[in-house]
Amino acid sequence: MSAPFRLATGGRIDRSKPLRFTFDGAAYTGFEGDTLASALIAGGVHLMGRSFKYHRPRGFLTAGPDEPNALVGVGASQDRYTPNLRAPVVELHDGLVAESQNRWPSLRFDAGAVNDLFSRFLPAGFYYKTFMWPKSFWKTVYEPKIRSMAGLGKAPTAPDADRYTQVYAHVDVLVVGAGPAGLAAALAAAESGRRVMLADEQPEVGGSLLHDVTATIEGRPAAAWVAETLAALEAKGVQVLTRTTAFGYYPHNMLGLLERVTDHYANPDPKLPRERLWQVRAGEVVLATGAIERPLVFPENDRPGILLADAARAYANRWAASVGKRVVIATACDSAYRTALDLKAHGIDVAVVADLRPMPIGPLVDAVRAAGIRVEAGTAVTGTRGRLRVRVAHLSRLDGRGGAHAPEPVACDALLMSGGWTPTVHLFSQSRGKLRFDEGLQAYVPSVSVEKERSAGGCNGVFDLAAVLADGYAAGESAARATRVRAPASRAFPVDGTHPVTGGHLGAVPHSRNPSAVKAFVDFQNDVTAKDLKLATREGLRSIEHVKRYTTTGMATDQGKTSNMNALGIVSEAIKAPIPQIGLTTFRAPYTPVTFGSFAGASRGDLFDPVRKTPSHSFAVEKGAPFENVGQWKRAWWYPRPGEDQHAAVRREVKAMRSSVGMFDASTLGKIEVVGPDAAAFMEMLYTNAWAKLGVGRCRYGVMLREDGFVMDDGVIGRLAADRFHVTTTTGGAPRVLNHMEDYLQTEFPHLAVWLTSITEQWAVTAVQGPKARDVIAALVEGVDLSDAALPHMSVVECRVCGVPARLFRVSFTGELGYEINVPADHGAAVWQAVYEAGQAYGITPYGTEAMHVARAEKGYIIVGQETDGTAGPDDVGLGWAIGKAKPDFVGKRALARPAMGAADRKQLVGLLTEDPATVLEEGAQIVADPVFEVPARMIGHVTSAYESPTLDRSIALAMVKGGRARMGETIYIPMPDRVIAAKVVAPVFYDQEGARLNG
Amino acid sequence: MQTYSALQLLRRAFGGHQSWEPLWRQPALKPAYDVVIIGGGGHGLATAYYLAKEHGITNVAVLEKGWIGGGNTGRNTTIIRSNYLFDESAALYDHAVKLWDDLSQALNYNVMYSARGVMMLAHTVHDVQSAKRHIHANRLNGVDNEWLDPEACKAFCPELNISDNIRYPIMGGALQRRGGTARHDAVAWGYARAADAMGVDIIQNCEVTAIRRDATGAIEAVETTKGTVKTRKVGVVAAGHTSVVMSMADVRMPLESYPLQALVSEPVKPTFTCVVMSNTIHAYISQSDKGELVIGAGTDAYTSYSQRGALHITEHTLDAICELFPMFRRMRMLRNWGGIVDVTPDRSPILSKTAVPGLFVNCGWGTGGFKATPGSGNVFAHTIATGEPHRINAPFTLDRFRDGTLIDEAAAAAVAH
Amino acid sequence: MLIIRCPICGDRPELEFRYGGEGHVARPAATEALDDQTVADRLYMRTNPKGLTVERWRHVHGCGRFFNAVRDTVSDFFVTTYKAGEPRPDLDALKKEAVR
Amino acid sequence: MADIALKEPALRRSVFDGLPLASKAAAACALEPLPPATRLAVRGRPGVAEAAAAALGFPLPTGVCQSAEGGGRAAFWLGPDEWLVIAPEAEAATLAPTLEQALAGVPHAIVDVSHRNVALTVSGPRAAYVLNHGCPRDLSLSAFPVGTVSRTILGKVEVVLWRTGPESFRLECWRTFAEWVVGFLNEARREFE
Repeated sequence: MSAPFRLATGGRIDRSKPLRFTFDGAAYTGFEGDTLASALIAGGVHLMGRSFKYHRPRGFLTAGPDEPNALVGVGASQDRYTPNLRAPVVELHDGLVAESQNRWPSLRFDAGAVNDLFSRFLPAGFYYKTFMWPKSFWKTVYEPKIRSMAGLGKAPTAPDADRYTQVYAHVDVLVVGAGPAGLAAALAAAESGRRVMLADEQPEVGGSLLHDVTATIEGRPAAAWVAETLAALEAKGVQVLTRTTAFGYYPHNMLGLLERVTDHYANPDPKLPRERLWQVRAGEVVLATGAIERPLVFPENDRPGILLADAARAYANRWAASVGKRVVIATACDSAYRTALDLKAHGIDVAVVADLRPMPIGPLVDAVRAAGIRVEAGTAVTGTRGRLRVRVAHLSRLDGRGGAHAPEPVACDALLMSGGWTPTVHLFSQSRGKLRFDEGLQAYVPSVSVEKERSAGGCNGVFDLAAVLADGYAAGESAARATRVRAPASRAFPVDGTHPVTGGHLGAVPHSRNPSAVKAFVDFQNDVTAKDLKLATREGLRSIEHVKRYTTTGMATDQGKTSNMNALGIVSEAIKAPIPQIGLTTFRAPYTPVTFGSFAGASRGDLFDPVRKTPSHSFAVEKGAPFENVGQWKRAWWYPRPGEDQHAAVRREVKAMRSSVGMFDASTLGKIEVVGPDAAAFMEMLYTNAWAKLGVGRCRYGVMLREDGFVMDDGVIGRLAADRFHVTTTTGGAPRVLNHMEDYLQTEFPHLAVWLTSITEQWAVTAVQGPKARDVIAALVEGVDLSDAALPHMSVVECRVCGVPARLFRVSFTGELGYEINVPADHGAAVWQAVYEAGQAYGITPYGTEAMHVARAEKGYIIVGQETDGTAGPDDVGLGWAIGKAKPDFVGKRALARPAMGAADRKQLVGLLTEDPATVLEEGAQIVADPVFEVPARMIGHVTSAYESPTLDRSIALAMVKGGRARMGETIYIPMPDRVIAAKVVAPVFYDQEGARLNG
Repeated sequence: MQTYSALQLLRRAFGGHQSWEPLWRQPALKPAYDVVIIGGGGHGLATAYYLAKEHGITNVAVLEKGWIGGGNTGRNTTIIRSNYLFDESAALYDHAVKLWDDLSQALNYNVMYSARGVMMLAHTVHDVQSAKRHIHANRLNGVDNEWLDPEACKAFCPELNISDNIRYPIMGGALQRRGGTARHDAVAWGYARAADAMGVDIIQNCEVTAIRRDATGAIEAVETTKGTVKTRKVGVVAAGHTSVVMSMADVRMPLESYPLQALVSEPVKPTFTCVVMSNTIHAYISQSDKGELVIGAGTDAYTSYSQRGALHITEHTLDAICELFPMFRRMRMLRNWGGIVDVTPDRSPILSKTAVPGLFVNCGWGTGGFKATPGSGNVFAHTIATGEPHRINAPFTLDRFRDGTLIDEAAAAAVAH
Repeated sequence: MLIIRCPICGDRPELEFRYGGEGHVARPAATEALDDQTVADRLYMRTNPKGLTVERWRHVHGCGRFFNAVRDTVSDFFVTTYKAGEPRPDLDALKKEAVR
Repeated sequence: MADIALKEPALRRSVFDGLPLASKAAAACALEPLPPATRLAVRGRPGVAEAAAAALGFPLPTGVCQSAEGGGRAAFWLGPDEWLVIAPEAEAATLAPTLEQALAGVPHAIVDVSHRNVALTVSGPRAAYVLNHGCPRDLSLSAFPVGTVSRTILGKVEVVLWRTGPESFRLECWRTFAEWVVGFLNEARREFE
């Protein structure tokens, strides 16, 4: 398809590099350097999408990221499809596939447009006032309808095929924005030799200078000056990031930057990330983010072909794309006159410049008149015609009394408007800097800084090019010197071919039409009109935040970049309060939308969270063991034999372990070495038990409480020497316990000479459990008398196992004769293998965490986090014996004395035996005292652990029951959805109550 | 009160919508009130509404430092559910859910309560045990909550990634079908409009500067930026600022105020029909009526009143979302904001009288206050009106921290949202 | 991400630290002399000020030390940090510097 | 077969076995696993730093984030009373006792963590940039000069980073995190393939 609106000459496009692309299935051609918007405009396309609420036809409004209307979905396949992209910032590449949004069946004929006909019944907030009857219709009819009408693009349906990376950077000076102010600032900062980073959201630096074809700086055309300056900056080592948006200003001068790395390539290099999220810590920041042109709020100001004046100038000068053949310009600001001159120079017919101001003056105005362009002062556009493209603009002379005279229709195919400029203070405001309303500029500008930053140029309310450059340079100098004081720039930039611009308008444009019959749009995308805002104020919403939320003005994907100030103007007029009194809605991050994936970065799949594997992990893999996630650890769950399911495997593992011997990988248990002259004294404070008298070589089960008296952790602790304890913790609890210990050691007991070292990963632990355990390890252990007398239950010895240094514990979490062999982790796999081989003679059986859980439950050993839930005291779970009553103090002791901790009806650990031995209770099931109950039932406890016990050949369960220990022998009831299960309360030890099997 | 209905909308449309009355008056602060509510958020406005509606106490002022609904009410992710573990919590939150059900009709204001179903995912054996414990307890408390295996989770939420090749594969989920969302602003505005219609004065831009007590120590007046108000009863419903307000009456609170972030994506056509929460990998998500994906997570790490969060918290939230919903990886964050949530040691709220006669406090909702708004206001109004707690909020006293009778939802389930 | 000045290591990124709650909170020693209210106050009651707060941090991924900090909870700027065991500073005196 | 186990000391298996360390990106940033070493966590009251010299041949560094080297050994300052001493694997059995002797006069703690940590070299012109994908510290030569050693964060893992040259770092982490660290650094340096 040809490009009828492509200007013959000029522009920064490479006409030697044509690019083919499609929009809604139709084929077009653009050039390298084009955006999707400029290429379509060159192709004569202005109908780009449908608005959010009324589905009105919409075209381009801007040439930048502030675009509210021309949103498209881009991507040939769902795994690379992105909705809601702004056409003016989508760089063209060959083969690009774009489609319009929010229309059905087609963009030209959109069924949703019926809303526009009924718009009078859909004022702001209409949905709060209706859809309430009949009640059931909300969920079934109204809401689904509202939802299907809302939304813009379609979310992709396939997983994203691209990758994203994140990187931290540190610079002395970060300059945001590479327009004239930013370039000058970077120059100044670079000359000081500091580390400087310059970031700009556009593909090339230069900002507004890229479409200024008349200005000269230091005697050179603006574009040439930009090129030379860029070269100078790079020569000085400035890091220049293009296609990089500073989207967020976070505390302590941390800025978030999003670099778009590959979206502009037809065939991206797969090793490159699609986007790179920079987290930049800057010593000093220069904000040079420019300004945004405001639309004029006149009736029917939203038709395709109605654009901002400077956008039209940019399309013509930068991309050689003409927005029309015959344009009308409506303005309240001088800058539109530059557009008039430039378009005329391109041979475009400028029918008339209608200026709201009664008496526009100045060199630009004179130049336009001199160019023979008709200028109408004190004149407004009071209406337009044209369904899918503006055809006619109605120009009316203002009567000076808030109304307008009869309109003069002027034919045109483009209507360009300018309501003046709004400084882009988003990042400044995010930094918590204080804004002030400048009456002269009729704009909010930066006032008091909070972070180490300063604004320069347009975002600082400075608009004259020479002043902008000087302002930027001064800002760069002050940043380099890390000072708040802005000395006058030590360097001036002589400029020519440009003129200062003044003027602007906030709020609605006067007209004499029936206000309730016309739509003058403020927020284009969300279809918020001047009358919606007035309605909101009539309904008593006076805070601008209320108005915003009620009308949704400023809440669209452009976040009010083009609409907020006009909305303020209208509200200010409506409630007769000056703008500064109304305030401003908060600027929230991000400045423009940021891809979820870039926040996630590499954190996906196996990198989402570390996968911690024990040294014998591969053994379990070879045996086909499924793994259980416990914290970050992977633990072998059971070791199935061919044809075995979980139940069969676990049953076999427990039986084998009890009848002969089993082996279990206990490496994940947390381990902390507590060393120092005061080690015992420290242990006395951190654990409820007594430690001072524990003999060297002996072990003890320790209970750790939080200061509030609830059980925090437990584990077996061995004393290796007078001043050395080997502490074990639960697998998940290790980091928490170490931090808890360090906390008390450093802040409460700093006088104690003792130190804590995590040794969880130093030692691989093979637990060998069962009557034959001693026989199995005997062959592997050097120089240790393993007899019960020499190495009784609950003792520890340092020795060599399989020729490597080891800590051999005689401990049991199964109730059987048991050992835990600790060896340095790199030897873990070999020692595990050696034990496995040595055990073959006894049919040694590796067992997983499930069998371990069953075995310990048969013995009534609790698991912190399963029997306890943070509301259980030590006595509740039957650990009263482990509390050193005689001890003067330990962490949590005083809290245990609180009334509720001793209450008779506290939940206590008990065992449960179901009347039907075949019935296995469900963990988490609730317990009632009376099988007959009404909902809500009075619950007296819950099942914490429940298994089929291979050893007892019946089901067993542990439970926390109110006053449980007083209920021994009672029958309690477990209501399930389909039935009520009866069970007898018994002691929580089901096997070998006297513990005979542990000894001998 | 001007009735809202389709018919009214139609009628007034022909009048160019000129004749809609203000949602509420802009009254001047009177010198004295029977009850002063400090805090014009959802809970405070609901309290005022129920004081007037159910207890006939209409001489009430709601004092709001800024604009009503501008705190956590207008900043939260609007999740509504009642499948809490302990009887006390379940009763409180389910009381709220019952009121949510016809709140729009009661207020004649569409708060858009939408029972889309809230699914809480389990990723570990411990999650499963905890979820099952909740489900059993909920069933016996008459609260709906059902267990779904991974395939059923996928059927309920087709976007969900239930494959084994994610770091923490989904082992199932607990679904409360009555759970859902509502329109947060509408809740504040609906309660305000209805309370105002019954005579309650809603005073915005009115900051409380002091709470005065008489010789006996009882409440006698409240000083504000708009003057002094005499009153014998003050209800503090200031969410994140509760500690600050209570300190004016020399009452120390078991509270810490943390930043809580939330974010929304750009609006898209309906793609996500339910609410999904994962406490193990810390994220929750739903889609608003506007089409935005509404996403939240746990609190930031340190106490703050700055109302903004850290970038790395957003990262953790979104990496979790992208892991569960890989097709949303290309969606884009449109808006990110922070609220201030007041957190108690046991993660359960406080709805209680205090040692100061006439001073009542409603706080400590942490990250989950929005869902309780109607129930909270309802029982707190009872407490203020009668001077004694309603059966439902009786356990949620300040004294429980002294006695050790905590209601530790967090410890019991690691559920904080 | 905040920058936090570890009294030992100097300025470091927030990610290296773990927040430790309100500072200078006395531990309830195991003496029955302490009544339950006092125990509860020490366990649970917090100042939670809007403005300058005294809090604990641990440079857990650095030198490992716990230390105290004075931070403005409105701006999140730190006024000062000091080693554990050092006396609580005079906040009123610090308020003047609290600007940043 | 049991006897065999006694005759042959159990073999070591490195966590780096089978991890993808080779890469086309090596020219920009190379990952090199370091051999097993003797590692001691040394803690103690003031005085240990000087006393240690008798065993190490040099005192423990007392400056923040300082390192000291000599005789094939290195000592890292990790905290005001915390050091990590690294020596050849051959000293596994001997170093701790010698150090115990040297420190006898001062309250102290020595714990063997030889197998807890593993180490790899991250080197090349883009080494710092690659590390900065997960490390929030300023790794420029001016802020993190050669010889600096510090415990810090790499993404979701705690590491000890020792700058051994302008373009080379020794990275120590706990053994089970090595797989994640290698995967993360590979992802970060992929753009240089």
